[in-house]
Formats: sequence, structure tokens, C-alpha cells
Amino acid sequence: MPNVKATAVTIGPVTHKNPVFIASGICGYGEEYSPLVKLERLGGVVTKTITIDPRPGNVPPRVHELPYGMLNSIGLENVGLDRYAAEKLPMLQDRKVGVIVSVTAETEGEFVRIAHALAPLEGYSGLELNLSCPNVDGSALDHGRNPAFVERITKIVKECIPGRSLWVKVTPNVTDIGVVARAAEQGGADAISAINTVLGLDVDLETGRPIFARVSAGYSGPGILPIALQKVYEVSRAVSIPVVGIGGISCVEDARKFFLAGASAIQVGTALYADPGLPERLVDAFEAHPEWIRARMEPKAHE
Amino acid sequence: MPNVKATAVTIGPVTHKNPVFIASGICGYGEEYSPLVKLERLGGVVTKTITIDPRPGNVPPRVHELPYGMLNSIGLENVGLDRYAAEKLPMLQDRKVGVIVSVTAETEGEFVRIAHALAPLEGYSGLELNLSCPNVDGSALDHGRNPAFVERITKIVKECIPGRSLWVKVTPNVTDIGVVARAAEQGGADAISAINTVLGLDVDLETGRPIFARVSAGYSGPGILPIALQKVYEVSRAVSIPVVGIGGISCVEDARKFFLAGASAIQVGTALYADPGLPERLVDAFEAHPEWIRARMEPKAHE
Amino acid sequence: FIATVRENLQLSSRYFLLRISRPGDMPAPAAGQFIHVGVPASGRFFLRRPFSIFDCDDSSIALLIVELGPGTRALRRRQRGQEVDFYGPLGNAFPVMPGKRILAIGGGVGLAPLYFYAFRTLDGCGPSYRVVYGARTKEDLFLDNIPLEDESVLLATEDGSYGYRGNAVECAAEEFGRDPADVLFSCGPAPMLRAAMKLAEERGIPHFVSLENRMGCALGACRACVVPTRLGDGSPYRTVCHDGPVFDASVIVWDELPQP
Amino acid sequence: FIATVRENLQLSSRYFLLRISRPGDMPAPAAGQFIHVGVPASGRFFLRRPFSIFDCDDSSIALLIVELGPGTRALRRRQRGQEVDFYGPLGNAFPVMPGKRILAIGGGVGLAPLYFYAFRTLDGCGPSYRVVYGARTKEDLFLDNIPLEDESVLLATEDGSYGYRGNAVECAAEEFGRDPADVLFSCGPAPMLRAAMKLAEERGIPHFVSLENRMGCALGACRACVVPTRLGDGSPYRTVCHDGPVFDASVIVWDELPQP
Ligand SMILES: Cc1cc2nc3c(=O)[nH]c(=O)nc-3n(C[C@H](O)[C@H](O)[C@H](O)COP(=O)(O)OP(=O)(O)OC[C@H]3O[C@@H](n4cnc5c(N)ncnc54)[C@H](O)[C@@H]3O)c2cc1C
Ligand SMILES: Cc1cc2nc3c(=O)[nH]c(=O)nc-3n(C[C@H](O)[C@H](O)[C@H](O)COP(=O)(O)OP(=O)(O)OC[C@H]3O[C@@H](n4cnc5c(N)ncnc54)[C@H](O)[C@@H]3O)c2cc1C
Ligand SMILES: Cc1cc2nc3c(=O)[nH]c(=O)nc-3n(C[C@H](O)[C@H](O)[C@H](O)COP(=O)(O)O)c2cc1C
Ligand SMILES: Cc1cc2nc3c(=O)[nH]c(=O)nc-3n(C[C@H](O)[C@H](O)[C@H](O)COP(=O)(O)O)c2cc1C
Ligand code: FES
Ligand code: FES
Repeated sequence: MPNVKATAVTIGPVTHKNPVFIASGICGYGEEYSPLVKLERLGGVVTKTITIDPRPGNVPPRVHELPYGMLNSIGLENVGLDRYAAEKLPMLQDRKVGVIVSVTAETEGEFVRIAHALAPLEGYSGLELNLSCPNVDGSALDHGRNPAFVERITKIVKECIPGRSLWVKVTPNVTDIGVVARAAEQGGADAISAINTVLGLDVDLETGRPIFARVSAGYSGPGILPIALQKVYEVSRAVSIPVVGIGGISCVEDARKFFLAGASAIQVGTALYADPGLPERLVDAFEAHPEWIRARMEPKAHE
Repeated sequence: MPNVKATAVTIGPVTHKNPVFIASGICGYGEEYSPLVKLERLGGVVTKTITIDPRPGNVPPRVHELPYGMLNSIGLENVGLDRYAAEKLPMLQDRKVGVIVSVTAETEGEFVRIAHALAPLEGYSGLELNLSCPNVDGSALDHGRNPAFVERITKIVKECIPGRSLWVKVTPNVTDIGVVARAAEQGGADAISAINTVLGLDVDLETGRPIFARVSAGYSGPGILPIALQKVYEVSRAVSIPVVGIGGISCVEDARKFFLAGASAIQVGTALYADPGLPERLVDAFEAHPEWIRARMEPKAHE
Repeated sequence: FIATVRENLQLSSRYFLLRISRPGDMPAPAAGQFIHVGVPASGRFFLRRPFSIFDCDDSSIALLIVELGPGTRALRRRQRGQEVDFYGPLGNAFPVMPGKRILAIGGGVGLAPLYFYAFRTLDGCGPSYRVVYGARTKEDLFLDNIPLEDESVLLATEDGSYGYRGNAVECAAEEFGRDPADVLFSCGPAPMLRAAMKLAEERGIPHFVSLENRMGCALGACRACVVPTRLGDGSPYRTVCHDGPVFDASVIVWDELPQP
Repeated sequence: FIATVRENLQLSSRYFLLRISRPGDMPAPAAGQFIHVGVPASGRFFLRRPFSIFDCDDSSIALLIVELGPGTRALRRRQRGQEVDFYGPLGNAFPVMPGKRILAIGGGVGLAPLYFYAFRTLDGCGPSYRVVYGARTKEDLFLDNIPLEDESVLLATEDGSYGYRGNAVECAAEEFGRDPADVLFSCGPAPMLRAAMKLAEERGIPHFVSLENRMGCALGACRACVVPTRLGDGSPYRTVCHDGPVFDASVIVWDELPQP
């Protein structure tokens, strides 16, 4: 029997059975991956970022493989708040899956509306504010780069959802991620999720055109691991709330490095597509070695 | 016979025989690589960044291999301005190698001093201001993130070196690289070199310690290619001076993508260690296909 | 699922037939469905690759694959006894239409679902299902290895080295003239699908088409593999992996279809 | 240089001897020098790997390699006739000291430059050059494949399965007691080098040591492979690739030496 307490992690008012999550946008609304992953074994899943109104998403192609990861330009295609609440959220409810609902919006008013609408619902334990999607126009990403806005939004959303945790997901595409994370902490965030995708671009040599209609896209997968570790380290030094490490995790060793760099939980992203067994293998590993969850890097010293 | 004119690129007052350079810090002061690379066949080499005083560099280890590139924490070890001028610069002079001298400093006064000291010397055609090294303390990187400072430094250095070109090398570790590049353009830069290394980190699972004494290091190699392409694209849209593309180039196709993304020249970095034949193969390729140098991405359209 | 390679048969310079063991708990697939296969190569990152089911019996699954890049190359190199990791069957299927005369047009590996339809969905329903299969040359008809010479299969080669001289759609148009059909199926390269689309419009018959696209999850989760349609409900996009791969051709916005 | 594998001989479970052709225009190497070898594997990024020259004649170069990670694994798999890409010889060499009695201590693959010194630098100068070679067990002495049984070579195994029971430095200390030397050479794992350092200090004799470090260029250009020394002139650091790999042990700041 795994020692349940040993793998548990507490984020704000919520205790999760273990620190292994699936990242937003990777497994849709969760249900889609239930034939392949025992979702109830995980700390939880972060569902696809939703907006108040449904969004069609970007013109295809939307993904492009690289030897060290992938680029995506999904563009926040989602069913919108109402259908999410009516159809998607209830699907995972009876199956004891830990759910973190990812949301974004453009204006303060919209953030309040979406948080108010979600507040009375059952079936999830926290919200993740996606202030970091590189694949849409308008202010979503710009917001995530503006500490004052991050603090204000965090504050007003947090007030709407008592008893639930609030995770703020930050972008690596900033000069000083610590400042943004600190702003979220000031606003009352329970955790910082780091990182979202890194801006990237590829060109089709046959056509001489960019792969994506929007030209720039989000880079994820193993190639961003060192960047994500560095950002998690920076964030963990800037704030005292838990950090959720995301970016390039494709094996147990990668996940362990995030904890050493300062994370309290991790999310699996792109690697899930190639290796749907990974999240459960991570749970197995941390159940066998719960000490890996609390391990933190010591400074380098001469032997 | 290659058509010499067809591969030539002009940057500020200087015309280079072709657009293929070796990046700063990669081939030392040039001479070291002369047994392996016919340096005179290249557009030129950018020599290791020098400072007024010699610098010892960082505590080893200084490099760490990753499956998709490497991390380095060299820390600008260099012989200092005087020995560079007396010993290093003359070594390449008689061999008709195109040289761009990379320099950095902390204060305005130091930048002026170093530019004044170099101005009367022979044997190089331009300066590259390294305002983007992530591996040293102090203001070098912070400067590179401060548009006002970048503009001022560019301006005063440019005035010191009439007849020579001034390249300004920018860091990808900023929110808006376009703003920094524009500041350099305003200051009178002849080209923007993009990018320097991306901040990254790795942990030694055996010791539970960071690989490097300074913890964070500079990530380079194939894994940063999509990031570098995106930054070059952003910079090339922000400025109208030439952009020199750097980051992750390890084959002819990678190099072609930089031109499509907006670059007018390229620099080979990390790949040189594995494949010292690459720069000359790039020259061969561009001599065979000079049209690749002027090719620029067209917007994506529906067929 | 982890399956084992039973047979890996080179059919021509670029085509091969990969037969793998069928895991006991894999649901029965329908023609048009696909499986999502892990690329058996290490050292770099690979997304999985989708392949239509070409044939499936109680103990094995066969895929008809054309080697295009590193993913298909790694699969070509898999040998008898080695493992292949996949999940599926995924997606929808070509509709079963009793009593209708179906004319199916396949190009290249687009033959896979149409072949499976003929031999598993309709076992023996004969001339009400006809397949026109077009290839560049005789070599790509695999006549030595796949039993295509059947009265319900029409073969076309672009160079005329076997069967009808011309492409599959031209051959189908001629066949239609000889003996009309009620429904058109098609699967193959985009230009072929567009031509088939025209044919169906001209003859005023329904047309079901199997589309391809780059995939992430293949489960409808990531929204990577969408194609533009005339449908609404929040988004005009539908996923090839979950809503497809088989679509009523009239709902697809052909002009905006991404090239794979 | 592009060389061809002549022979790839497995010596024990982890050690192998890789003999490659010697390109005609490669300068003659001295004992202590190394070559920088491209990892013959594709799909991921690899820096080159440095290996000391174990043996070199007019037509071939031999390397003594222990398999540690992906780079050495790829080299172990190279077969006769396949290509290996390298450049060199690089770095400095163990000093030639006519008339001096040299005692050389080698551990594991650290034997390579010391062996080369014995058989190429000093051809036949006999007892003035003695090598103590230590390994864990008899298996790692490669007695079947490498002619180590010579009166100038002392063998030690930690488990006592052959020769002296104990480590190479202990064996060297005993040998020194029996028949002193004027100079100590050493090459091998860091703890062995430190012990050798102590021995040299106690006996008050010069000590030359061959160091290892992670490398980029191996040409002195990138400043990756530095070790801390008591020397000055702008930086206390010296490169293993260009200033070394052989150093006067007394200039090294042993406490700050990075572990490779
Ligand atoms: C639902 C579905 C069913 C499929 N069924 C089959 C099948 O039965 N047999 C089969 O061989 N293939 C099938 N494919 C296509 C197959 O998935 C791709 O050919 C494969 O992923 C290519 O991988 P690769 O690594 O070899 O080539 P990549 O490196 O991914 O691509 C190599 C080159 O081929 C082109 N290419 C890649 N994918 C496609 C594509 N889908 N169509 C046209 N050009 C492409 C690329 O643009 C590139 O130029 C199917 C695809 C889908 C979506
Ligand atoms: C000048 C010089 C000469 C050398 N000569 C030889 C030689 O003759 N024969 C030989 O087998 N090796 C020699 N080496 C060491 C050799 O270069 C490394 O063992 C090799 O690079 C390891 O590559 P890898 O990909 O197999 O292992 P990696 O994946 O790079 O490393 C695997 C494990 O081995 C450890 N490791 C790596 N390099 C070393 C090292 N240098 N010392 C101790 N542990 C290490 C790593 O920390 C890691 O834990 C020499 C090194 C130098 C600098
Ligand atoms: C196809 C795809 C869709 C994504 N959609 C979202 C999203 O809707 N909201 C979000 O916060 N992050 C989204 N992300 C980012 C991931 O959650 C994650 O932060 C990122 O991919 C880095 O992790 P990885 O390298 O493990 O994939 C998406 C990533 C991918 C690849
Ligand atoms: C070992 C090493 C040392 C470097 N030193 C310098 C330097 O002194 N000055 C500088 O401007 N860039 C330096 N760089 C950055 C490179 O010039 C280049 O911008 C970066 O490595 C990205 O290119 P790449 O991916 O092709 O290596 C160094 C990079 C490496 C790997
Ligand atoms: S591939 Fe993920 S939705 Fe189709
Ligand atoms: S490896 Fe580059 S200086 Fe030694």
C-alpha cells in the first residue's frame, strides 16, 4: 500500500493525493483521455482553458513536430463557459478525478463573471488562471506580462472562489518572471504554474512560408526542459507559495529535477501524446520515493 | 567559380564576402580554429567577447551537454583589451580573415574606453556589442534589457568607430526583443545580432545540486532553434537594419530558415564543436544557391 | 496497447505492409478507423503517427504504409517479433449503406480503409461495392502480395502499365458512366479528393471522404487536427481524429483545408 | 579527419580497445595527447568526446575506452569498416626526461597515455620507466589482449585476484620503497590522482598528472575545460585541452577541481 500521506501536496486550501497533474490543453476536458489514463490516480487534471464565449481557435495547421518537441497554435479553441459547466465538468465528477479548471478572459469584468459562474459548481478543487497563452490576439498574453494587472485579476478572482485554490499560470516570455509571480502572490494566488509554452517559429522550406498562419507559435516538449527548470527556480526564489513545474517533462528524472529546482507539484504536457503511460509512471515513482517530492537543490559547493 | 557578388552582404559600411560567420565565444580569438576551418572562406568570425581588464571566468564545470544542445557558464573569461590588441587581433590579420570584435563593459565610460582603444587598430571590420551574456553578475545582461541604455551605448560607441560597422547582440530573455532592437537601431547600430543564449538550468540527480556554481546558465544548440527563429522574425519586423541570425544552426536547412525569417547573415555557434566542417559547408551551399540569402518568408495563405 | 510485429512486407520501393498482433482487449474496428502508433525510435521526440486499418482479424491488424519521413521509416525497419505501441481503434468509419451501390476511389495508401470496407464490412456483397484503386505504376499495385484482382476492384495506373491508363478519378468517372453508383467514397491525396468531390457534385450523389491531418492526441482532446467545415456550434472546425476521419464531403470547406 | 574502424575489441564487460586507421596527414602524437572524437550516433546532439591515445603506429591509432554513457556506447558499437570522425592529436604530453627514473601510476583507462609513453616514447629504455597499473579485478587487466606482463609493468588488483593486492598507489608506494624514482606520472580517477599527489609530496619528487574535464572545442578556444591552478596571468584557470591534459601536479588547486 502506498503511503497516501507521504505523496500528498497541499496547495492553498486543497490537499491533492499526489503532485502529478496533466497540463491544461493537453487532455482536453479530461474525459477524452480516460480510456488511456487512470485519471483518478493522479493529483488531478487541469482542463483546457475556457473563455466565457466559445472560441473557434486558429486556422489549421495547428501543430508541428520538431526533433526536440513541438510547436502549437491551437488558439484556445474551447466550448465556452456554459457548455463547460453543463457538459464537461460533470463528466469527471463521479469518477473522483481531481480537477483544476483553467480559465482566461480579456477584461477584469470577464474574469469576475467567469469566476462567479464557476464558484457555485461542484466537481473541481481549484482554478488555474491562464495569463500566458501565446497563440491568441488581444490582451491575454500582454496581461500576463503586466504585474499590476496580474495582481489585480488574481485578487478579484480569488475573492470569488472561497475554499478553492487559485493557481496562476505564467509565461516564460518575459524579462523577469519573478516579478510577475510575486504580483500573483501579492494578489493572493495559492500557487504559480510555470511555464506555459515558449514563443517559437518554424518555416516550411518547400513553400518558403511559415508553418502557421499566425507565424509564431508555442514551443513545448523536451527542448524547453532546461528553460522551464530555470524559470521554476527563479519563481521559487521570488515567492513563498508553491510552484507547479511544467515544461518538457518526459520521464521520472525530468520530474525529479523540477522538485529539486523548487516545485511542489508538476504537470505533464506534450509528452502525454507520445507516452500516455507517463503520468501513472510518475505516480508510481513518487509513491515509491515520496522523499523526491520534498527534495530541494542545495547550493553547489566544492567537495 | 562562385559568383562572389551574389553571396556578398553589406552591413553598415562593410561588405562581407558571404553571410556565414562564427558566433562570439565559440572559436575563441579565431586562430584556435584555424587548423580545422578555412576561416578566410567565411564572411568572418566574431571573436570571444573581451572586456577592458582580463576576466578569469566562472568556477568549473562550465559546460554541460543536453540531448538537444548544451548549457554553458563560461563567464566571459578573456585576456582583456590590451592582450587582445597586442596578441590576438594581429594573428588573423595576415590571413585575410574577416573579423568582428565582440566587446562588453559595465559603464558608459568603459564602453567608450574600449571603443576608443580599438578604433585605431587594423585587422577587423566591425564591433559586436555583447549586451546579452547571461553568465556574469553585474549589469551586462541588465543593460541589454534596458532600451534606453542600449540606445545610449550604441550611440557613443558608434561615434568612436567611423568606417566600421556596429552590431548589437541582444538577449532573448526579455519580454519584447523588438523594443531593445529598435533602441539599438535608434542609437545607430548597423545590425542586430540575435540571439545570445537562453537562460537554462540543469540539476545533477546524483548529488541533488545544480550543475553550475551560478545555478542558471546559457542554453544553446539545436533546442533553441525555434526560439531563435521567432526572435529573428520579431527583430526583423521591428527594425530596418540587417539582422544577424544566431541560435541552434546545425545544418544548411536551419541556416536557410533564418534568412526566410528575416536575417541577412547568420552565425554558427554550438554546432561547431560537433561539426567543424559546418561553416564551410554553409558557404558552399550559399555559393551554389545565393538566392537563399535574399529569400524572405511570405505570409501564409490558403492555397 | 503493445503489439508484436508479425510480418513486415516490403510491397514496393516505398510501400510496405505491417502486420502486428491484435491485443485481445482491443475493440473490433470498423473500416475507416485508424490506430495511433508510437514511433519506435529513440533519441529524439516523436508524436505518434495515425494509420488507417487496412485489415484486421481476430489475431492481427495490418497497416498499409508509404514511407515518407522518419516515422514511417522507423516502422519500416521494425522486424518480426519487435514491439509496436499503439492505441485505437479511433475515429469514425465509412457508413454502412445496405442496398446502395457504392463506388470507392482510393489513391496510394488511401486504399487501406476502402480495402478493409470491402473485405470486412461487406464480406461478399459483391458488385454493390466497387473500388477504383489508382497508383503511379504497376509496381505500386502490389499485385504479387495483395489480392486486388477481383471483379469488384478496378485498377488504374497513371503510366498505363496496368489496367486503366489514367488516374483513379478518371477511371471512376468512366466506370460511373458504364454503371452508375448511389454513393461515392474516397480516400487518398488531396488533389484526388478534390477531383472526386467534383465528380460527386456533377453526378449529384453523396460523397464520403476520409481526411488526413497532423495529430497530437488522436482522442479529440487537443484540437490539433481540425479541418474547416460548414458546420457551426461554437466552432466551424471538426477534428479528423474524433469527428472524422470520414466526413460528408459537402460539409468540408475545401479551400481552407490545410495540406498535411 | 575521417578514419575507419580497424578493430573493436571487447576487453572486459566495460572496457574495449578501438583501433582506427591513421590518416596520412595526421601529425605524430606524443604520449599524453588525445584526439577529439565525434559520437557516431544520430538523432540527438552530442559534443565530441576526448580520448587519450593508447597506441599509434604509421597506419593506426588505438584507444582504450571504458563505457560510461551514450558516447562511449556508440563507439563500442562501431564495427570494423565503419567511419569515425576525429581531430587531433591535441594537448600537451608527458615530458620526456632522459636519465630520470620515472614511476607511472595508472588506474583504469588512465593506463592509456602511460602505456603509450612506455611503448612509443621510450622504446626499450627499460627499468628507468616503470608503470603501476591498478584495476578492480583481474578481468580488467585485459591480460589476454594487451601485453602488460613485462618486467617494467607492475599489476595491482583491488581484490587481489592478480598481482599486488591493493590499489595502484599503494602498490607504487611499496615499489618506491624497494626502488625509488625521480619523477611520478599519474593518470586515472580523481581519488587515485590525489593519493598519488600525496605520495609525490611525501617523497618530495615532481609529479606530472593527466587530468580530465568536460570539453567543447578541445582547441583552447571555448574555455570550457578549465581547471583551477596556482598560476596567474589574467586567470588562474588553465585548459585541460590545450594547456594540459598533463600538468605539474603542484600547480593544480586540488580542492577546487570539478568532478568530471
Ligand atoms: C486518419 C489518418 C489515417 C492515415 N492512414 C495512413 C495509412 O493507412 N497509411 C499511411 O502510410 N499513412 C497514413 N496516414 C498518414 C501518416 O500518418 C503519415 O504519412 C505519417 O504520419 C508520416 O510520418 P513520417 O514521420 O514518416 O513523415 P513526416 O516526417 O511526418 O512527413 C514527411 C513528409 O510527408 C508529408 N506528410 C506527412 N504526413 C502526411 C500526410 N498525412 N499526408 C500527406 N503527406 C504527409 C510531410 O509534409 C512531409 O513532407 C494517415 C493519416 C491520418 C490522419
Ligand atoms: C584528455 C582526456 C582524455 C581521456 N581519455 C580517455 C581514454 O583514454 N579512455 C576513456 O575511456 N575515457 C577517456 N576520457 C574520458 C572520456 O572522454 C569520457 O569518459 C567520455 O566522454 C564519456 O562519454 P559518455 O557519453 O560515454 O558518457 P557521459 O554520458 O558523458 O557520462 C556518463 C557518466 O560518466 C561520467 N563521466 C563522464 N566523463 C567522465 C570523465 N572524464 N571521468 C569520469 N567520469 C566521467 C559522467 O559524470 C556520467 O555520470 C578522457 C577525457 C579527457 C578529458
Ligand atoms: C497542444 C497544446 C495545447 C495547449 N493548450 C493550453 C491551454 O489551453 N491553456 C494553457 O494554460 N496551456 C496550454 N498549453 C501549454 C501546456 O499546458 C504547457 O504549459 C506547455 O505545453 C509546456 O509543457 P510541456 O513542455 O510538458 O508540453 C498547451 C500546450 C499544447 C502543446
Ligand atoms: C561556450 C560558449 C561561449 C559563448 N561565449 C559568448 C561570448 O563570449 N559572447 C557572446 O556574445 N556570446 C557567447 N556565446 C553565445 C553564442 O555566441 C551564441 O549566441 C549562442 O550560443 C547561440 O547560438 P548556438 O545555439 O548556435 O550556439 C557563447 C556560447 C557558448 C556555447
Ligand atoms: S489529434 Fe488531438 S484533437 Fe485530434
Ligand atoms: S574544450 Fe574548449 S577550451 Fe578546452
